[in-house]
Amino acid sequence: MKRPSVVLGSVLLGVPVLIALAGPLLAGSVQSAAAPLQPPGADFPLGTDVLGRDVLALALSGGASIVALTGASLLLSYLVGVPLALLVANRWADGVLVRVLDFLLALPGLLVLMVLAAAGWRGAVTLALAIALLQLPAVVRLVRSAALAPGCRAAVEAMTMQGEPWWRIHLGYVGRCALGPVLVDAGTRLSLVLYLLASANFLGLGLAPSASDWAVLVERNKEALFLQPLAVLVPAGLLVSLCTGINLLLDHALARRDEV
Amino acid sequence: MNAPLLSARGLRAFVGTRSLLAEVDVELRPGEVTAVLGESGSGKTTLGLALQGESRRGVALAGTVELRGTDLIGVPAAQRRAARAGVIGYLPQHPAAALNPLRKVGRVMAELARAPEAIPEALEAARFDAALLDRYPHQLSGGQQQRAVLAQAVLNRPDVLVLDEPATGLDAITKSEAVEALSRMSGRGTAILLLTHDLGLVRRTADTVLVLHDGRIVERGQHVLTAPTHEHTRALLAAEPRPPAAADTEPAEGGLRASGLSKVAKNGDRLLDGIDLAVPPGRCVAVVGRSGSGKTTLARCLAGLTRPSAGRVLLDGVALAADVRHRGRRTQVQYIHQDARASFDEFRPVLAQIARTARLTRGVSTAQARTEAEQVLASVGLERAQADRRPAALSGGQLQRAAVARALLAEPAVIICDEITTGQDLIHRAELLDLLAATLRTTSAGMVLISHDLGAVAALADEVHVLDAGRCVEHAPTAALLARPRTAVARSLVDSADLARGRTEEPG
Amino acid sequence: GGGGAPDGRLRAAFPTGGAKESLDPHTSSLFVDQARAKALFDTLVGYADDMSVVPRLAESWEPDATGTRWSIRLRAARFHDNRPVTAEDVLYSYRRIADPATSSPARKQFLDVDFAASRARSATELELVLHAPNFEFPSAWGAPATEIVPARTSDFTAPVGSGPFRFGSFRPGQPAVFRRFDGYWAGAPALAELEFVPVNDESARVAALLSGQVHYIHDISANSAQLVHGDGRAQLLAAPHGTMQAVALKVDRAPFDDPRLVQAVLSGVDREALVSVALSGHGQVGNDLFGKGLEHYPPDLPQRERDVDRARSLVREAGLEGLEFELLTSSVDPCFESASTLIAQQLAEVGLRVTARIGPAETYFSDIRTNGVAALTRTAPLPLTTFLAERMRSGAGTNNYTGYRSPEFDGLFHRAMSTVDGTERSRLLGDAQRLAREESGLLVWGFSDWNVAVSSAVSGIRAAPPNSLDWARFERASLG
Amino acid sequence: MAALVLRRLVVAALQLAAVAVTVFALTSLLPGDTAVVVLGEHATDEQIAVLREQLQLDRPVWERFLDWLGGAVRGDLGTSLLTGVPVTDEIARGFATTAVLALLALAVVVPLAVAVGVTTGMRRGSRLDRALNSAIVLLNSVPEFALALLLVALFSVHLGWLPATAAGTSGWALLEQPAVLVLPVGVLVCKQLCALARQIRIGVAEADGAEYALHVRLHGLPERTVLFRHVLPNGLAPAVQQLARAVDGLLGGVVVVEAVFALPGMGSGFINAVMARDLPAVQGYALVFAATTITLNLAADLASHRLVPQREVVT
Ligand SMILES: Nc1ncnc2c1ncn2[C@@H]1O[C@H](COP(=O)(O)OP(=O)(O)OP(=O)(O)O)[C@@H](O)[C@H]1O
Ligand SMILES: Nc1ncnc2c1ncn2[C@@H]1O[C@H](COP(=O)(O)OP(=O)(O)OP(=O)(O)O)[C@@H](O)[C@H]1O
Ligand SMILES: [Mg+2]
Ligand SMILES: [Mg+2]
Repeated sequence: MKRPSVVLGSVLLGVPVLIALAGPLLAGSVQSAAAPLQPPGADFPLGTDVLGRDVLALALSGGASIVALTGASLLLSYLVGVPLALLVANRWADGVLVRVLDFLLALPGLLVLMVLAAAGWRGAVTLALAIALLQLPAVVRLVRSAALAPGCRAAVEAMTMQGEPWWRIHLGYVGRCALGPVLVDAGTRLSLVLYLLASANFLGLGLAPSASDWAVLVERNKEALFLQPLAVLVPAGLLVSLCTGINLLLDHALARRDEV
Repeated sequence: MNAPLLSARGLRAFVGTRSLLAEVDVELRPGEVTAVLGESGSGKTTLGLALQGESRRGVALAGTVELRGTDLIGVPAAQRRAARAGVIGYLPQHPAAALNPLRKVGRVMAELARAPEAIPEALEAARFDAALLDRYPHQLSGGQQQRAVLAQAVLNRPDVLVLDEPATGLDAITKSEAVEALSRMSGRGTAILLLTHDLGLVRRTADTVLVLHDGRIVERGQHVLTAPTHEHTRALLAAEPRPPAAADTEPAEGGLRASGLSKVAKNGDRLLDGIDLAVPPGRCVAVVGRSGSGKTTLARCLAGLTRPSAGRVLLDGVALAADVRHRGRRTQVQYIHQDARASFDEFRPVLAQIARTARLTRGVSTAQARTEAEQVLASVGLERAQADRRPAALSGGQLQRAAVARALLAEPAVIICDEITTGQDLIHRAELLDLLAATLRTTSAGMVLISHDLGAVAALADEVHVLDAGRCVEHAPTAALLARPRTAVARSLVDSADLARGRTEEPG
Repeated sequence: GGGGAPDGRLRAAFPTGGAKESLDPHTSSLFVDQARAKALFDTLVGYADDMSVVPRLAESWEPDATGTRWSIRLRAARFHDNRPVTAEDVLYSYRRIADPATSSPARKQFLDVDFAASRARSATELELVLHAPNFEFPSAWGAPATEIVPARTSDFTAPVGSGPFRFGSFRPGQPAVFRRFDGYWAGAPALAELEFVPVNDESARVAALLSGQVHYIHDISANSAQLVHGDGRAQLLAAPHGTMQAVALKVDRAPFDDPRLVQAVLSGVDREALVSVALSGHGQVGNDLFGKGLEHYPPDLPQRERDVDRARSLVREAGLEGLEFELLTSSVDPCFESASTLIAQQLAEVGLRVTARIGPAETYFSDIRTNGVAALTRTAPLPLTTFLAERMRSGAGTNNYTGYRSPEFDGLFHRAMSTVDGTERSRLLGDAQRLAREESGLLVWGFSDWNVAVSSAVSGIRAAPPNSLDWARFERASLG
Repeated sequence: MAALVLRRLVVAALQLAAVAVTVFALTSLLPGDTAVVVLGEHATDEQIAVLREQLQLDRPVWERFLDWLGGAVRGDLGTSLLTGVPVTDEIARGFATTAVLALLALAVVVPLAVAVGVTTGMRRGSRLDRALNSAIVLLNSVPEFALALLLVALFSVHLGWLPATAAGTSGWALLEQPAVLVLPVGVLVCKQLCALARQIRIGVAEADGAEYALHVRLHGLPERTVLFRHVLPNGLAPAVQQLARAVDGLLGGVVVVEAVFALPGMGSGFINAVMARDLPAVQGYALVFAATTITLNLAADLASHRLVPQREVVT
């Protein structure tokens, strides 16, 4: 459908991804070497951040880890959540699992992250797991609700009588029917997770607060928003571009699917 | 002769380079009933839609369709819909899909009605029970859904009515009543286009008949039924089910047995009440009854798709779980849905879906499964090229046959057919019945045949159960029942059926 | 925006503790509590900018020769209900502060007071008796949370004090409104009303000031200070010698029990760079001692400069090349995280592998007492003797973040406090500090400016360090 | 029906109990306690010990939990360690502020999301769709604080049209100063709009192609009716869940907005309680949040099922 959205989406997604991948090769030192919050100039084309680091170098080197970490958490929560929701959705609808997930949803996520930090589980892997777990209940609920109507179709009955394993029916057919809402959810959850990861850094979890990650940079340079806007706007812009690009491409993919 | 209300010239429909309709000219005149006959897949539904300027996804239209001075094909969708709103009433072939699952039918009816008084009149014309207005579509039987949509179609007294297989869900009694209603409407000046296989219906209502073959009109006029000239027309009118296979063997032991099946709906209605039924291997048991009498509910209980409130189902003496998902071998009892289209996965090609049966039941390789599927499909008259399309690109009758093929491929112990001949022309109907008869003979499968088509019942069934309001009111060998129905329901069903006349009456 | 204040009400925005606030001056711990207490109450003495004492309610005082018996004469001042401020009120207040049940942060200032022996000699004269000689005792009377309340006061929902403003309205977590007290002993304030507005977020305070919603904002970071500075609608009041910024190296445990490593770290840190980056230049370079610019600070100390070679060779000498340790930090102070990052980076050049570890802000200062080997710390200005007594002395207990214990230091300090002669006392304190500078493990890398900002409509407020008399003194302010 | 409700109530009670136990355990796992936090930077060991005893922090955790539980069962959530005020009072205070914000934000965001979702869903792939979609995704992915600060900078500091902060106003009194609420509600709307509108969009787009929609259109039903009665409800189940999450998020307190606009709501209340290790208060907030979440989930489930009436056949 309509090429402009693909072009726009690809550009918006492509720029940050390209920077994330190739940036680290081009980036200069991300040590603090100069006065903080310098405006753009000859030495520092994008100025310096609150730690006196080169914003350009930071922007170039800070994509990979945040993109990987966000991708990992999101992927994990959907890889677990979608099957869980589809396989549970029409079987024990009021079952134990859903109640357990509701309980998880009712737990304050902040507290969980703080305890993790305090207990010394601070690694990136823990963080990705924790964030995926915190997203899980919402993902399951959404997928479950999207799967309700398709799960009642005669096609499901027919496949059941064919002897198709139930998990295959639900993962395959019902899942496909529910794909739209799921992808849309993933698209919007992306930015949620991005900033959740960043704020977790400031609880002492995951990446170091001095890391050059885009999301961390945004948080780190918060107070400099008006003094050296580029220190916030450049990384934030890359993140926004990433999110917008992904969402536009998802839209396009979904529209394509419906057309065939 | 009065001026046509709607006239189509050079109407063409195509998918890519494939032509579904070629150079069709049709005129619909006030007070005239035009019937379109044609074998399954000949393009009737495509024509019905095209005459309203609509088409299924992927299908392109060309030519002109003029309705009160507007060319429905040349104008944008919004304008087209404005032009035809209230002027054309349409009953699609699959009425279930036309009903919003979230809305009670009465509510929608009220929305659509230009004047509230129109509703009772439309309900009367469509023979739709006003008590059902407060129901969601899924709470209606197949026939009731069809009549609900029919009622919507006639609601605002449209000038033109396009009815795609209007009689499929109707029992014989209701059908005769509907025929009268149609006649009344055409008497009032409505132009009616009937797209149907039902010769009885055509005979009783049509003023003029078109015969469609491969998207072309091969013959038209008032003479078609009486003196067909085209050989295809003749073939179409002449096909006959074979005489019933004599049930000379003693019924074998075992088979499917249901006892005391009852079902109470969530709203408290009794849909089934203490049904007992036995289907010995190799035997065919027919279930007949008026629309809404509980036939589908019974079939679904047997198949484990609806959980009965009481009673149980045994297969070869072993109790089957109430839920098919908990049954040991889920393929043992196959149910062919009344709405065949809804029973297919809309995303995958039909062939692939059908082949899964063989793969799953017998563990054959994917390629082997495809070959087997192609064979069965061929035996119901579906080519590979057709079956390789997604369900949306197949005609109603084609899908019905595909569903039968899917069930047969499972080599089940019991096969339950819910109105499988409604979408078929006589040729395909005969083919289908032959295939089922052969299955009964060659395998030990038992069969439950649900049908309003007493001809089919006569051709296949060994015995017949007559349902009325969820109870089995009569139960007798087929011949006995058709010859000497004992209860009033059975009698009126048999009497109204144009069993003898509709199908076998010789031209002339 | 809110615009000026036609009613002569000055609105001051402070971060507050939410619902946990009260107007009890003796339990005040936050700056907003102190500021409100300052408006409602008064203390016997106040601190000048260098933390030397200046008279307030106490007109004059003198110790006996042993430094254990202090006579104080009060000035004529009245509470808001028109009762005079008497010696009984002072004794009541100090007893209340010293009572463990009150849980006052100022309690430690009065631990040495023998209340049984202390007494009121007349309505305006009292005598305080100490268990041990202390010639710096008057400092205690000006510490935060030592306000004088009318005798027998225990309910502070609508408190009566002798300060420049009288109570108007207040509910915890919500604004407090105070009114001018015409009978104030130092002359009635110019303002008709004073309102304390709770705004916890720093950026919100700045926005509130710049948009004219409030006239005074407390405590802003160096970066916000820069922002305010560039805006014509507001005026930045930056007090130098604000807060000490330091790293506490725990000398009572490995690896910093090795003095060579301590020296290596002291030499390895670039204080100039830290001030210019972590404080954005809004501060002064430290010299590993608290209290630069305060009374008793040793004069003529050479500035410790970065010496990477010396540091490296010390590390090598100690055989600790490539040593890894964690530097505890948190978001308690806006400069901590930048500072820890920078220090880690600087020490890497010396051959030490330092990782900054963020801890929870709310329990940070209690955590670093026991945990870890190195931590960032800070201290607002207070009298130097108080600092040395509470943070360096062996008996100081938990507030000694570096675990420094030195009989020599203790002896010098004790002698100083028992010395009548001010110059000699200063000299002894100077010696003690020189000693501590080398051994205590406290690396003072800078002093951050103390920033508040006022709207340009406000006059009569000057920049002053926290805890000093002039900080948050609204009675001299007026709205132009 | 009554049995179902009863069962859900029992389950909800169990869930709340589980939340209570877990939150208590988690909070006790955090380093430090109220005594340390209250006394702050300059506390001595002795002071801490005294306060600990006063607050009964020296008793074992499980004992304190049982005490608390005993009270909670009787509807008494205890008193805050930090303030000595009953926890219910403390929560009620923040709740008013949060409720005002949440209700206003919802009152704006729901119709807006429907409007945007329907508009874009019906014109999938059009230029308008692209523009609106990019805009809402962009608003969603801009950091919340940046959005808030930029709005404040523009509308308060620069133009002076709107107050920058609530500056001391809180609770229901906020309603008397609507100007104060414009920016915070605006930020909340921007953040919540995307997920909701996009779920509605995809639902509408998918239902719009359905045959029943075509059918009623062929009948000439006005487009508005088609949209709101036939198309919209059919894609709504996921959007309803999303709405539940949005309401949950808004009622759970919106920390950034509360901070930037100096609005003391549930979000900052809870954070303060956690920071202060104020166990009774933390428990109180957690219970209120959990009850909200569970209630919303129940409501969303009921709505979802209402939106799929054909489900009754399957069970
Ligand atoms: N979920 C339901 N709730 C209430 N009533 C229902 C429900 N499903 C079906 N019914 C009613 O049960 C009766 C039997 O329905 P069923 O589908 O079995 O009829 P049928 O005999 O197959 O009719 P048809 O020939 O029209 O297909 C009908 O009157 C129908 O309205
Ligand atoms: N999208 C499509 N792509 C390719 N072929 C199509 C498509 N849609 C329909 N067809 C084919 O067009 C032919 C006509 O279909 P149509 O539904 O009009 O038949 P019909 O006469 O109504 O048949 P039936 O009586 O079985 O309902 C069928 O052979 C069908 O397979
Ligand atoms: Mg058809
Ligand atoms: Mg039926």
